[in-house]
Amino acid sequence: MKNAHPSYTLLVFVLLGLLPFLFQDPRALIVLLAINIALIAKLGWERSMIKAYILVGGIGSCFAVITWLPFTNVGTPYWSSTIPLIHYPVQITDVGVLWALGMGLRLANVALLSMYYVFTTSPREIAMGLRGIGVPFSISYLLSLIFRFIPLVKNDLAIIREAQMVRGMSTSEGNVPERIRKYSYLLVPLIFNSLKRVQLIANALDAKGFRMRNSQHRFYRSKRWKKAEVFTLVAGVCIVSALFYIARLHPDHIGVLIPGRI
Amino acid sequence: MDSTFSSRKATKTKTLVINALFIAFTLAATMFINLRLPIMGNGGLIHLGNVPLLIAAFVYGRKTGAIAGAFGMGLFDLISGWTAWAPFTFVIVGAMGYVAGLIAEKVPGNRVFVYALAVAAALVIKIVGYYFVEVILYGNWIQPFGSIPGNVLQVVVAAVIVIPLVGRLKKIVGQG
Amino acid sequence: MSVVIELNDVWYSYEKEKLVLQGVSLQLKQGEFVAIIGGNGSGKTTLAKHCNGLYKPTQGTVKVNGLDTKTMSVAQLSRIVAYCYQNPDHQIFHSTIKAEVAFGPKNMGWPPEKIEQAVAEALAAVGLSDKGDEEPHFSSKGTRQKIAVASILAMKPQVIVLDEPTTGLDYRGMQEMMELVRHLHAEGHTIIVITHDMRLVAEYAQRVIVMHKGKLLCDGDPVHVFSQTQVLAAAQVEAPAIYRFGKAAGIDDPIPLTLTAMKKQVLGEGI
Amino acid sequence: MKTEPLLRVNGVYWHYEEGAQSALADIHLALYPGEVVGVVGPAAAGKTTLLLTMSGLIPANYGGHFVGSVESNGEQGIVFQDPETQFIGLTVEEELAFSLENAGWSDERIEKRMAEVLDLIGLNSFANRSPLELSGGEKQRVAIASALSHSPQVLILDEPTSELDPVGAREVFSLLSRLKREKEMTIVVSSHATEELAAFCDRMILIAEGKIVLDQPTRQFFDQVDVLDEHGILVPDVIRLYHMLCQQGVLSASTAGVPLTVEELALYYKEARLVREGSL
Ligand SMILES: Nc1ncnc2c1ncn2[C@@H]1O[C@H](COP(=O)(O)OP(=O)(O)OP(=O)(O)O)[C@@H](O)[C@H]1O
Ligand SMILES: Nc1ncnc2c1ncn2[C@@H]1O[C@H](COP(=O)(O)OP(=O)(O)OP(=O)(O)O)[C@@H](O)[C@H]1O
Ligand SMILES: [Mg+2]
Ligand SMILES: [Mg+2]
Repeated sequence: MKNAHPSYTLLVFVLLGLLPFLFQDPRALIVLLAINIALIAKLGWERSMIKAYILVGGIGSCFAVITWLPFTNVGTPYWSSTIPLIHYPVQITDVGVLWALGMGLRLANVALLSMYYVFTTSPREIAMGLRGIGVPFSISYLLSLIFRFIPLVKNDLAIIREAQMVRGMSTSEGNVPERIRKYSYLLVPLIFNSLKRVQLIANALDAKGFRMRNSQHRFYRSKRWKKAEVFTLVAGVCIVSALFYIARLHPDHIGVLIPGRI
Repeated sequence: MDSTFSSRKATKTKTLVINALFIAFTLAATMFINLRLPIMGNGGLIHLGNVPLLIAAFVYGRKTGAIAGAFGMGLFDLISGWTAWAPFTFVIVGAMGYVAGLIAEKVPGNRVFVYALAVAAALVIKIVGYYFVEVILYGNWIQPFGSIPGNVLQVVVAAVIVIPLVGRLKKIVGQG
Repeated sequence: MSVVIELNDVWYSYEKEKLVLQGVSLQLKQGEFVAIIGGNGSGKTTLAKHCNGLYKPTQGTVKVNGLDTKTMSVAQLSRIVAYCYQNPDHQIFHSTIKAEVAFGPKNMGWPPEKIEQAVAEALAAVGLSDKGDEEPHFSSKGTRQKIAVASILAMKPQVIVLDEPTTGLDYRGMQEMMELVRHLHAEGHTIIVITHDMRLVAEYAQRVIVMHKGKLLCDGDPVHVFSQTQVLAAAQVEAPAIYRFGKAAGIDDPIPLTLTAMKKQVLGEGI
Repeated sequence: MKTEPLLRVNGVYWHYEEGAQSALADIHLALYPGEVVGVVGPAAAGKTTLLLTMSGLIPANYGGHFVGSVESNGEQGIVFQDPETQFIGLTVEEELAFSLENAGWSDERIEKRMAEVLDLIGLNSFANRSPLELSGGEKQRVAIASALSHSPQVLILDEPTSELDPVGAREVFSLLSRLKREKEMTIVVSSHATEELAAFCDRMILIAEGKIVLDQPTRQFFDQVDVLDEHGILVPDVIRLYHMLCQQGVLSASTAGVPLTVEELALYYKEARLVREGSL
């Protein structure tokens, strides 16, 4: 993907990201996850991403499974009960188990794709990609600035935390309210420092001819669309549409457990 | 050419940079600073993403508040796998920032009271907004109640942190 | 003089491949005034942060007053070794200068009278007694730097580490800051200053440590260190102007490092 | 040299919206092609404000009250104190291309210009590195290159070396000297490091409380030790020593003016010794 048109990469990931929403069945989704993992393994993992993925994607998926489990009223119940007061039935059914697993896998899939895209695409490429599909320059530039700020913010936070540790404060001790109060101690220096930076960055941008509406701006070394890319995209859109038709609109649903649900 | 004039406070570029900064804050606070509690809904995630959102709304006004919320949390949803929520988050949290900022700007009176009012309004938007979104996404009317405690807690925690600081932050911002 | 801080073959790395400290051994004695110099990224800050346990060595030991830093928390160590950050804005967060300075002592769990006294003393030491109720964020950079120093002084540490305390200050601010440090030294504190300003090193330090790529390149009194031309060149530093003048003018060894010493030497030569 | 000025500041007053008093008052100055001007002053004197005004960022980018005018016959490039923060690109190349992209240059022109600029700062092999991974001096050189990439006539630098080690600072000043020598670049630089400015600048400006106190050729400027002391400006040790030695009769005041570098003073000193020894 390194030499691809940035908009192409963006759209490929959007298409891949749509696939998990076509299926509900964990069996279909696990196949999809395997394919995605294989694809990404081929493109090359990043160490830092694996950690983040396990944390965010993993925990998210587990909670998805837990939250969904008791709320499916379709299928044969293994266990059932009612919520007191409102008398709402909760039950664990065979379809419900599959459904919950499917939702967890759906999250795992989408998280994998989106995190991979963000971790391996530079803010500049994201901006170029968005520009290429018609997003205004100011918005695409805003996005690349955000990713420029995040490491600065993280770095500042680490120093501020240390600076408070050396004055005898420990962030790990204390009950929840106390820990919340400690976060507010981080905020003031963080914002004070960042705001100083804001003026400087705005100056640096303006001094280099940056303007919000700049029709003459063009990205250096921007790529041209290749025939193969256009072809792949068109084919991809067709495949996704076909799958949508088969899985969702056709009477003999593939990978759908409960019709009418997303 | 001899000229005498007063120039505007924030240029477009500076506004852009401030917006980017607060989106980054919101995104970073949602991703990196969170307490995970065993409460249902939203993955039991008590993150601090509402803190920068409220600061943006109270200190810089409704526009920055809306942008910080919409982009910051929307991006988080997009990245972290809650992608189906992202378009809704974009609208709901954007509206939270906008309304909180609007109330803080327009309502006169005791500041702490006004901010509390603004937070309450934001909270209502959040609860109602996500309730209906989740009804659609979950396909039932009860399950979405599960995320209400989490949502309330998130906003209340953020308010507890932010409200006492707003006055000072405003002064600091004025200086910078 | 007793040894306060002892580093024994200390190695450290933030990330796997890149070694930031590579076998540093060093003893700092009670009452010394030490300057750490070296190029950007040579490991000065990392070294200093080992002295108060903020970083623990990946290999080797750091002992403070004979105790291994691995067995102590940063909070415990910060009563002995205080570290003052390069940028005061990273640590100031209270709404009054007094509250800011009282933060450290409060964390120590001292009784209120003791805290009040410590704060008053610390503010007096940096000359901000009458500004206790002001908002720290609105004061000048020089004052903010002093607030940062006061806020660690209030914890009554034995050793004070100052990371580039004069960066961004004008000449007056710099002199005030260094006179404050000299005063603290005279009161018995052990001082470690990290700086890029060789004039200050020549003027104030008793002992100079030269760092380069995570290694201790040279350690000795300023006259000795600044005569090591090759070491200095390797470590990305250069001797103060007065010394370079002495060298270029062919003044006899030992070449003085400060204006006053040079004046004495030249006049004593009695041309 | 006395052709048309590149930049002229005519009676500028400037009051920041939030400021307690005017940050600049009655500033008049003209900058001629090829001049290298140093700006010194105590903290909060208005150095940064003056440079921002010369670059046009004040009043365009700040709120406040502006009187007077700044006439410029060309573009300015500006470099700020903290190199980390001012980087916009994630690689050196992106950083250098940014202003050219904004101007809508073609790939070939950008490529050519970038090669030139990289050559100028001597960091040819760094094009694809992240500017954040470089050493302090290299970072600041990249920042300078980035300000130079759209070929401005005037280069303005605000405390470019305050966070650098002595060698990094030297790298930056030797780059500036090259620009002065080879490109006849017009440069304005503020700093607290008067020793470096003395060796480098043709002309010095002392600003205090928003007003220009001194604006003179460097040698004359540093001869006014009393004025500099009064405003808390560090008089370089070389110049102090020179005055001391003159007072004590070790040196006789030179007709060429105060020495500005270690080498100059050493030369004076050696000459004086020869004269002494010869006369004995
Ligand atoms: N938090 C960190 N994570 C990763 N690497 C780091 C971190 N802090 C410092 N380093 C690296 O460690 C090395 C030594 O850094 P250190 O800050 O100790 O240098 P220094 O001598 O204090 O430099 P300076 O004069 O610029 O302050 C550098 O190469 C730096 O890039
Ligand atoms: N954005 C701003 N808003 C309001 N006042 C400002 C702003 N920037 C600077 N000032 C004030 O204008 C005056 C001149 O400041 P300036 O930054 O130009 O000084 P300086 O000479 O560059 O100082 P330093 O040596 O600290 O860099 C100061 O009194 C300062 O407080
Ligand atoms: Mg350091
Ligand atoms: Mg300045």
